[in-house]
Amino acid sequence: MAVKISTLEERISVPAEGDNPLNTQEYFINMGPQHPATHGVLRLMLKLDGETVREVIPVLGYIHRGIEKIGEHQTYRQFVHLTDRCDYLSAMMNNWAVSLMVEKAMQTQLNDRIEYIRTIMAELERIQSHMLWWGVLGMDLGAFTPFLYGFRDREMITDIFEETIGCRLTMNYIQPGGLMDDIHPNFVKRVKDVIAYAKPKIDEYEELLSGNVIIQERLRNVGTITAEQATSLGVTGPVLRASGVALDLRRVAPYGAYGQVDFEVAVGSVGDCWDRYWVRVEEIRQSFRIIEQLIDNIPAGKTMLSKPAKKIILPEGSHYAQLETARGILGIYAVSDGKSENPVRIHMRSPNYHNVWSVDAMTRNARIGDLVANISSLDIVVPDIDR
Amino acid sequence: MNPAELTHTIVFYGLALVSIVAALLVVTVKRIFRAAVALATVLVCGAGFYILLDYDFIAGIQLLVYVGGIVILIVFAVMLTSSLEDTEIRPSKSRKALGIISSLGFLATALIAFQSTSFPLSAPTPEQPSDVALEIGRKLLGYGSDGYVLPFEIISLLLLSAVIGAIVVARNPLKKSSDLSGQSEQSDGSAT
Amino acid sequence: MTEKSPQDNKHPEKPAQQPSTPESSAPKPTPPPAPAKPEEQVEKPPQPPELTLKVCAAISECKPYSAASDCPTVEVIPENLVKVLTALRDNQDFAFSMLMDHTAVDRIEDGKFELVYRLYSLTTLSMLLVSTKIPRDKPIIPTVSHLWDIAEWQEREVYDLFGVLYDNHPDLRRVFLEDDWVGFPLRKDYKDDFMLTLDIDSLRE
Amino acid sequence: MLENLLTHSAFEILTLSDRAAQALAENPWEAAGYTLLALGGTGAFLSLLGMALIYVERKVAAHFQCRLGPMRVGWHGMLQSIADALKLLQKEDIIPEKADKLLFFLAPVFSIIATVLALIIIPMSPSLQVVDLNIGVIFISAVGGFGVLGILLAGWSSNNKWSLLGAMRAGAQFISYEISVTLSLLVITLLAGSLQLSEIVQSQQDGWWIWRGHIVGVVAFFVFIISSTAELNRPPFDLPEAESELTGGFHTEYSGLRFSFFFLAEFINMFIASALGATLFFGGWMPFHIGGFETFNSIMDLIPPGLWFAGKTAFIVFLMMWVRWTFPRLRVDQLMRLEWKFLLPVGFINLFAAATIVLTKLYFFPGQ
Repeated sequence: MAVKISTLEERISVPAEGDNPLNTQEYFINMGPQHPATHGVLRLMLKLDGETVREVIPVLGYIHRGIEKIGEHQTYRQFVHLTDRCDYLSAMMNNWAVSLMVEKAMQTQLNDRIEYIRTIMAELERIQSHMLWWGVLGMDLGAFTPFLYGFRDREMITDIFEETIGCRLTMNYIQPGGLMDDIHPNFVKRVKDVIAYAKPKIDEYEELLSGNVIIQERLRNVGTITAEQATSLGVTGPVLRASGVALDLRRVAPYGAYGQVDFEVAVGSVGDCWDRYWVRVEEIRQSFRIIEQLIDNIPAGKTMLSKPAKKIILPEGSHYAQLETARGILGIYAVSDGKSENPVRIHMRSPNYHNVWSVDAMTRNARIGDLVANISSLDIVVPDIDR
Repeated sequence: MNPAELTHTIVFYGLALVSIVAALLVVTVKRIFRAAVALATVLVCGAGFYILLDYDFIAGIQLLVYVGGIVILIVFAVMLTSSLEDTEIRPSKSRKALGIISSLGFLATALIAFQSTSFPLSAPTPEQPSDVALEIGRKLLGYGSDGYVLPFEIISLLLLSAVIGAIVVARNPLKKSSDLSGQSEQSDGSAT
Repeated sequence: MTEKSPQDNKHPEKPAQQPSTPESSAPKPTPPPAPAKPEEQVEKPPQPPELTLKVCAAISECKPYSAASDCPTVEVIPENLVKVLTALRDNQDFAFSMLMDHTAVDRIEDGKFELVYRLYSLTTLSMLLVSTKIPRDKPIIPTVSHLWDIAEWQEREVYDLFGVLYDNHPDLRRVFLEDDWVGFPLRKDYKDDFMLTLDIDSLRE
Repeated sequence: MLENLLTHSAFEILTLSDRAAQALAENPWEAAGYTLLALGGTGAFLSLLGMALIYVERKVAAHFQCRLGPMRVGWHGMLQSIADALKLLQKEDIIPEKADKLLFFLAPVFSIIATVLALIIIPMSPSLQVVDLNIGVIFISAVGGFGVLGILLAGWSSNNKWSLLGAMRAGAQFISYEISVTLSLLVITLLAGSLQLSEIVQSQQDGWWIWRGHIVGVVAFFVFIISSTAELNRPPFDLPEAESELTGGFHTEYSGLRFSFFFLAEFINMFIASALGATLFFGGWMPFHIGGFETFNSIMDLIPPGLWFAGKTAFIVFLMMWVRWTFPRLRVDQLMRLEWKFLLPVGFINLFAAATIVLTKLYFFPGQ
């Protein structure tokens, strides 16, 4: 068996032109790593035929920090602090995934207060993440105004986070065995204020963007992936649900307080950008609904297990836990030798890494403008792709 | 010579100089894109001459059709052609000889024509230029002895067939590529 | 499971695949007073989980995983990998239509790489881990990228970080590191010039 | 002379070029003075207007987005544009190594020249016009080609594929939408019976064409606004720049002074398009008149024509800004479809309708 290892250079060498002199020349062009539409340092090699995109080759690694390697030299509690800077828009959900894995392995029982607060925080974060995405989608499609609207409303939620946690983006609040600290006394009131303020804003968003004929033209039947394609491509989260697969871990494998609340899972049917768009907008509404059900009933109790263990040593064997972040399923896979505080191997099943590859299937033979819409509708966060 | 005539003369020679230099550049410059720009300059100078002769309408049409249309199309075609930017055009010897012969022939024809035509020095004062446009319109669409509607229609037929031919030629490769890739080509009316 | 669409969504609602029963695939810490849904606790370490037994019964090439794992796990030898995974994907009883994750573990003490394939079924909502071990000095395994599209890139990641070679892979190429990078960083014996070694004495000087 | 510029007794038309031509026979120095005044005036007007428009655009955008916009430099940020201009002038002038340096240098010059050429024939008030060409409408269309030539050169000479794509888009877009602009200009030409801008203004003494030409006028106005927005490369038709697609398109590689040329040209072109729209459809500096209502008309005449012109132009400028900060961008094939499958047929039908209306005199006040 001889395995052929290719390089990027070979990959992008343009084959000789065909015999038809009217055939235009295909050429490769770099989109990124510094490009306004790639949301960070994602680099795409585009094979273009004029305006038509023949192939998209994502080139990753510009923000690869070797978090999995670093994780092998850290305790689980330390590793939590690395995860929040992967998918920085789902920072707490990343923390939660590690905590979930540890708690599952240690068979820790948590009280309801912890679960409720975790759930509320995660949903707040989902809302702010989707709001940011909503604004950025507008900007990618050439409308700058939604960007500022999205940011304005997101600010109110980050203010709440700041009050309780002390920071606004890369938050470390959820820890194995509980929470870093109790919620701020103002927390409940402010969350209610935000719900009262932001819920009508969703309708305003719909008026500004969703009803716009150009947005409809730009999103409908653009970047369609069927349910079969989506499952085979391993996409998760809103992208998968937009294709008609109702896989939402909050519903099919409830964790936290999700088993106790009533909400609907938004599912699309066509799998185009428009479905991905409204699935997320609908998720904002459903997240508000979840928070509304929980916010008044946060039970009393401790926010940390009575005595946090000094050392967390997981039992020998492999452990896995997964949850639904704003972008899809985040899984934490850890292999422990049962002796050391450090994992033998820790691996993050990153939703963005799995989602980003579908951009090629979505964009073949579409225009550059569609490519931008597709990237935007995938809602990728590059540090989570590279880890 | 009164100041008005003086300005007139100065402007004329200025334009003439610029257009001769630019015309030489069109044929001598190696990079085809620069040649296109020089060509645009020549055409603009042509418009300038028309304005000096008070033929404002012709000048406007010259700018509209040649600079706004033809030069842009040439530039566009240059952009679409692949890798012309670096190739220096080095014609073969026989081609050079042919070129010299044909340009000499053209020069001779022009000189003979110049010699055999008597240029009336006291040209009749041009009509009110806005009426010129009116008159051109009348002639172009008029029939009878002084009308040009027949040639006008023939030219439009020719252009129509050229446009349809261009669309047919341009469509073929598109079809093939959309057959190869299962996804349907999005229809567009992009410039053909 | 409910779906909701805005009124102007022109597409008829027909989810292609829809999970029906909210069975717990990832057992979770259930809060003690949980009135909504009593969850069955999965706690039987010595006996392999039911799914493992079912898979092993249906596909003879599999055997239960020898080491400890918190999820149903089967073990196969590398030669049978493609066959087993194809069967698991196409068998209607299992229908593991999603390759949720694929990664490797460097078992340096055994001189092996353990490759794990995490399959997920959208019909039964169950998860299965397929594990196979290949020697560290000859890390070649057939690709499964023809079964699941995503496997192409998951395998590229494993190649990039572990140096596992995938036979018949359409585009085996580094994914995070540059093409001329030497070595495979997630191997336990990986060393390079930039790695931080904690030599405090030299730092003090 | 100053009185002449400000008053408008009987709407006497006297452009700077006319004055220069008249003076040339008697006193060449006076003619030279007028020429200098025209050149300097245009230059000063261009830069001041450009800065003002940039300030206004930023303020309008800010208020659409629920924020304040520039507030620090001067009262409500009035001097922000000057600060920006100074910053742009000080910036390092970068020319890409493999660029065609001559063309790279020429491209912004082409753009700004086209803008100046278009600016000089706009009649801003009866005596505030530099040249009054009798082929004004054709001239405006013709010099537009110059501007797009600048964009094409910029895209080509940068030696950057994104720039080239932007330039190609600009070229295709300009050639396509130029047809619609011309078709809507022709409607007014038909109604007014002249190509000369000042005569078109004069022809609206009994009312502006947008209501005198009723349906035809309104349709032509909308076709004009849409297609001239496209020609100006303003959102939702900003595909040649398309920041999120082409990273800035044709001006990706430009910086400093050269970039400011493009920037200035873009904003002045917006003014020119608005002024042209105001001139053709809203009567330019002509006050709001209704044929036959002499008293009403004379009351309207109390407002100076310069103000009328400025007000109408400002209205269209605001319209364009409003559209820009509301709509997302079209895709390149949708852009072409809009032109070739919608605007072009509408424009042709409208032109036929206009011809019919002119022949049957079915528009309002056909008396003159």
